Amino acid sequence: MNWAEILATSLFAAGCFFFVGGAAGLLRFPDVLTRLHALTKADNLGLGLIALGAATLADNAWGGLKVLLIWLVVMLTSATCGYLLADQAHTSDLEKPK
Amino acid sequence: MTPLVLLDLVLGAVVLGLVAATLWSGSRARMTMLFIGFGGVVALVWMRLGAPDVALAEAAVGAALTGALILRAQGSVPAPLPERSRPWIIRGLVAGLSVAVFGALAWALISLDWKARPGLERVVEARLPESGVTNPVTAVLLNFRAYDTLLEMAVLLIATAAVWCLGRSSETPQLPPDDPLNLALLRPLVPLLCIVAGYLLWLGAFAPGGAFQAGAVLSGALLLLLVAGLPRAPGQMDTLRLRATIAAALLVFLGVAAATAMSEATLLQYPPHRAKDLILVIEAALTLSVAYTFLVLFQGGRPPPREVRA
Amino acid sequence: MSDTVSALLAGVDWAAVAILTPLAGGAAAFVLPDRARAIGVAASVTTAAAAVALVWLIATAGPYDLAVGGWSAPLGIRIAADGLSAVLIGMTNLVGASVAVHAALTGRQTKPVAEAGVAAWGFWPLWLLLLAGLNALYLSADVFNLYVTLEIVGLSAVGLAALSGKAEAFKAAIRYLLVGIIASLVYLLGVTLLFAQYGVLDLAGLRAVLVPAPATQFAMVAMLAALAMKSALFPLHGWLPPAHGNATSPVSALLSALVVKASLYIAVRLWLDLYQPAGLGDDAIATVLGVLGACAVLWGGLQALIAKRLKLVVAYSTVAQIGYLFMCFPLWADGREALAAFVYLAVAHAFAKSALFLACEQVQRTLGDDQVSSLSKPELPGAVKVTFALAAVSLVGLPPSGGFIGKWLLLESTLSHGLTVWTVIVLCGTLLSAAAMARVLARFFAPEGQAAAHPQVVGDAASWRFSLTPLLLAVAAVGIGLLGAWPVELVGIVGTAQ
Amino acid sequence: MTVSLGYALLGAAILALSIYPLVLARDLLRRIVAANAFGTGIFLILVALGFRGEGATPDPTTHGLVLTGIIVAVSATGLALALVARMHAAGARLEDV
Repeated sequence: MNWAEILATSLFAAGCFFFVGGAAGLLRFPDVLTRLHALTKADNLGLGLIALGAATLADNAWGGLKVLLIWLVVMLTSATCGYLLADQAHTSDLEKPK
Repeated sequence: MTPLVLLDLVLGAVVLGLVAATLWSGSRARMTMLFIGFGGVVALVWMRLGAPDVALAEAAVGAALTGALILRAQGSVPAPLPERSRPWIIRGLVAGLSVAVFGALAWALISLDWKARPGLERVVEARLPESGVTNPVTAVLLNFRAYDTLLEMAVLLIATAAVWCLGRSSETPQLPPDDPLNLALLRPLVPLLCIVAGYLLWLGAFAPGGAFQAGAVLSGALLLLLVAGLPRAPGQMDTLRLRATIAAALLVFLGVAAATAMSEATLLQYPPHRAKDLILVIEAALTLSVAYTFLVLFQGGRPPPREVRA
Repeated sequence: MSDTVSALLAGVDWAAVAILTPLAGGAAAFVLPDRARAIGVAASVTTAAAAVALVWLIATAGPYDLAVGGWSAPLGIRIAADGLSAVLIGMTNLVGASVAVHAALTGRQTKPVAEAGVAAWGFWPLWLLLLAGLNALYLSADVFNLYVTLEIVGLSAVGLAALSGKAEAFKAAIRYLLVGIIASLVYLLGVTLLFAQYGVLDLAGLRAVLVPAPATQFAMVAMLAALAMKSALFPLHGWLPPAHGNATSPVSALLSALVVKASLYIAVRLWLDLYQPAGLGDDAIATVLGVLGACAVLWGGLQALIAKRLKLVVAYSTVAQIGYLFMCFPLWADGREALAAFVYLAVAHAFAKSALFLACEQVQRTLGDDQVSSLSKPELPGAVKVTFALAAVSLVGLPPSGGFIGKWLLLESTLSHGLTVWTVIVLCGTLLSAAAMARVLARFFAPEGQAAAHPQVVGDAASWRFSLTPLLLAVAAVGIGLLGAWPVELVGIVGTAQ
Repeated sequence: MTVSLGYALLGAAILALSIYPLVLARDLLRRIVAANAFGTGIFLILVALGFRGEGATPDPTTHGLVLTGIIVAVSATGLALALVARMHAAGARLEDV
C-alpha cells in the first residue's frame, strides 16, 4: 500500500462515516426538514470525501477532474432537490413532526 | 474460479432485501422509491460483474427512466381500493409455483458446468478488429448482432406509436414557476447533460458507453426542460419534426440495411473501411430517437398540435 | 416458364425486402399521419409481392438461408426459411394485405380521432410494424432474435387491440399486454438457460449440440409454456376473447388469423427441430399439449355456442381452432407427417377467421350492435350471409374446403396412431363448431319480422366496400382445399439450416 | 461457490420473488414493477454467465443481449403505464384486470 492508497482509504472511510450519519438522520429525525438537513449535508460532505479519495487514485489529471465534476453536479442537484422538497413540505404543511 | 467474497454477500443481501421491500411495500410511493433504489444497487452489481455498459444503461434507463415513468403514472392513477385478499387456495398455488420455479431453476443452474462454461468472448475477440469499433459490446450491438438492434428500434417505435395514438398527453407536473433556483439548476445542468450525452456517444466506440446510454442522458435534459415549464421546451407540440426525430433511428438503420443489401448483397454487411462511420451515423440517430422516445413515453400520449398552443 | 420466373426473381433478397419494406412503411406512416393510409396499403401490397416471390423461390430453388451482416453463427444472426416458414409467410402476407385493403376501403367511414382521443390512423404504423415482426419471426433462425420478434408482434398487437378506444378494449389490451410480457419473459428465461449450457443462440447450432440435461429441460418447459400462453392454449386463453372481441374488426381479423399463429409456429419449430431430435421431446409433454388442445376444442366450442355477441362467437371459435393445432403435437412422435394437417388447419383458419371478423363489421354497422339475438333482422345484406356461410364451411370442415382437408388429415393421423379418443374429440369439436355456426346462420337465413320502414343503417353500410374483401377471403378459405397436394409438398421442403 | 453461480442464483431468487406480486397484486402498477423485477432477475443470470473472473474479459454477447432486453423492458413498461392511465380515464377500475 503506497501513500496514495492510504490517503484514499482514509478519505473513503471518512466519507462513509458521513453517509452512515446521513442515513441514520433520515431514519431517526422526526420531520421532513430535519431529515433533509441530515441527508443533504451528509451527502455532500460524504460524497465529496469519497470523490476526493477516488481522485487521488485516478490515473491522470483528467480522470481526477471528471470525478470532481461528478461531485459538483451532485451538489447542484441535491441542493435543488433539497430546496424543492423543503418548499413542497412548507406549502403542503408537512413541516411538523407527525 | 473466483469465490464469493464478503462484498458479494452484502450486495446480494441488499438486492434481495430491496426487491422484497419494493414488491411488498405498503404504499405505492414507497414502492416506486424503493424500486429506483433497487435499480441503483443493481447497477452496482453490474459493475461488480464487469459489465459497465449494462451498469450505465441500468442506472439511466432501468432505474431513472422507468422510475420516472412509474412516478408519473402513480400521480395520474389513484391506488385501488384496500386489498380484498384472494382465496387462500390461489395464493397458496402461486406461492408454491414461485418456490417450484426457484427450485427447478436453481437445480438447472447448479447442474451447469461452471468451470468450462461456453461463451462467445473468444469469437468476439477474434473478429473485433473487423467490426470497426474496439468496444466489444458496441461491436455486438451494432455489428455482429446489429439485426437485433434494428428490430429493437421497431419495438421502441411500436411502444411510442401506440402511446402516441391512444390519446393526448395529459398535463405534465411542473416545477414551481418563476423560481430562481430552477433556472439556476437548468442553466448549467442542461448544457452539461448534452455534453455528457455527446461524450458517451463518442466514447461507445472504444469504451463503455454508447447510443442508449447517451440517449437516456439526453432525455434527462429534455425532461428537465419539460418539467421546468419553459414555453419552448422540446416535445410539447405534435410536429413533423418531432415525429421524424422519433422515427429517425429506425429510418437511418433501414437506410443502411437497404444500402448494404444492395451493394454488398448481404443485409447489414458493412463495407470494412466504412464500418466505423456507419456505426457512428446509426448511433447518432439512435441517441436522438431514444431521447425523444422517452420524452413521449413520459408524457403518456401525443402532445397537442401546434395551433392549440399558439 | 417457372425457370424464367425463378431466374428473374433470383437477383433480389426477397426476405430482406419482406422485412425492410413494412418497417420503412411503419416508420413513414408514423411520421406522415395524413398519408398513413396510402403508405399502409402500398407497403402491405409490396410486402405481399415480395413474400410471394420468396415463397416461389423456396418452392422452386429450395430453402433460404442468410448470415446477416456476413457474420456466420455463432457470432451473428441467421435468417432462414424452409417450407413450413414459406407457407406461413405466404398466409400472413396474403391475409394481411387483404385486411389492409379492406381497412383502407372502409376506413373513410371512421372518424380520424375517435372518442377518448384515440387517433385512428395509428392502425397503419402499428399494422405495418406488426407485419414486419411476423415476417421477421417466420424468418428468424436465432432463439434470441425470435424473442425480439415476439416482442414486436406482442406490443404492436396490444397497441392495435386498444385502438377501438372503448373502456373494455383498454382493459382487454392491458390484460393482453400483461400476459404477453410474462410470456415473453418466461421465453427469455428459456433462451438464457440454453445460452448458459451451450453458448449458442443459433437454431442449427443448438440442434447440433443439444443433449438432455437439467438446464435444457427447464428451458424447453419454460419456452413451450410461454408460447402456449401467447397462443392462448386452454386454460391460458382467458385474455383472448375480450382482446379479439373488443377490437375494431380489421384488428380482430389480424389478431385472430395471424398473431396467435406466430407464437404457435415457434413452439412447433422448437419442438420439431430442436427438442424432438435431441430426444427431449418425450411423449408426456406432447400428450399434455395434446390434451390441453383437446380441452380447448371442447371448451372453445361450447363457449362459442353460448356466446351472446357475434364477435365473441367468432373469438371463442379461435380458442377451439388453436386447440386442433395443439392436438397435432402428440401425432409428431415419429416424424413430420402431421405437419400437413397442421398447416392446412392453420392456413384455412387464417382465411376463414379473417373473413368472419371483417364481415362482423358490416353486421355491426347495419344492425347497430352484434348481439346474436338481433341477427335475425332482415336488413342484413346478402353478401354478409354468403361470407358467413362459406367461412363456416371451412371452419366446420366440410368438403371441399381447406378446413376439411386439414381435419381429414388430422383424423387420418389420429386413426393411424390408434388414438381413438383423439378421433372422437375432433368429431365432437366439429359438431360443436357446426352447432355454433348453425346458430348464427339459422338467424341469417330465416329472418323474422318485417324490414323496418326506415332502417337505421349507419353510413353506407350496405356498400360493396364492406363486403368485397371478406367474401374473397371466405372463397379462398374454401378454395384452399382445391390446391391439392401443393402445400403439402411445399411443407416437405426441409432446410438443414433451420 | 463461485461468483458467477452465486449471482445467477441471486437472479433466480429475484425472479421467483417477483412471481407472486406479478400474478396476484391488485394494483396494476405493482404488477408492472414486478414484471420489471422479473426481467432484472433474468438479466442477472445472463450477466453472471458472461462473468469470467476478476480481470478476465467477460462475454460481451451477454451484455449486448441484456442491453437489448433493458430497452425492450422500458418500451413495454411505457406502453403498459399509458394503457393504465387510459383505462382509468375511460372509467374502468384498476383492480378488475
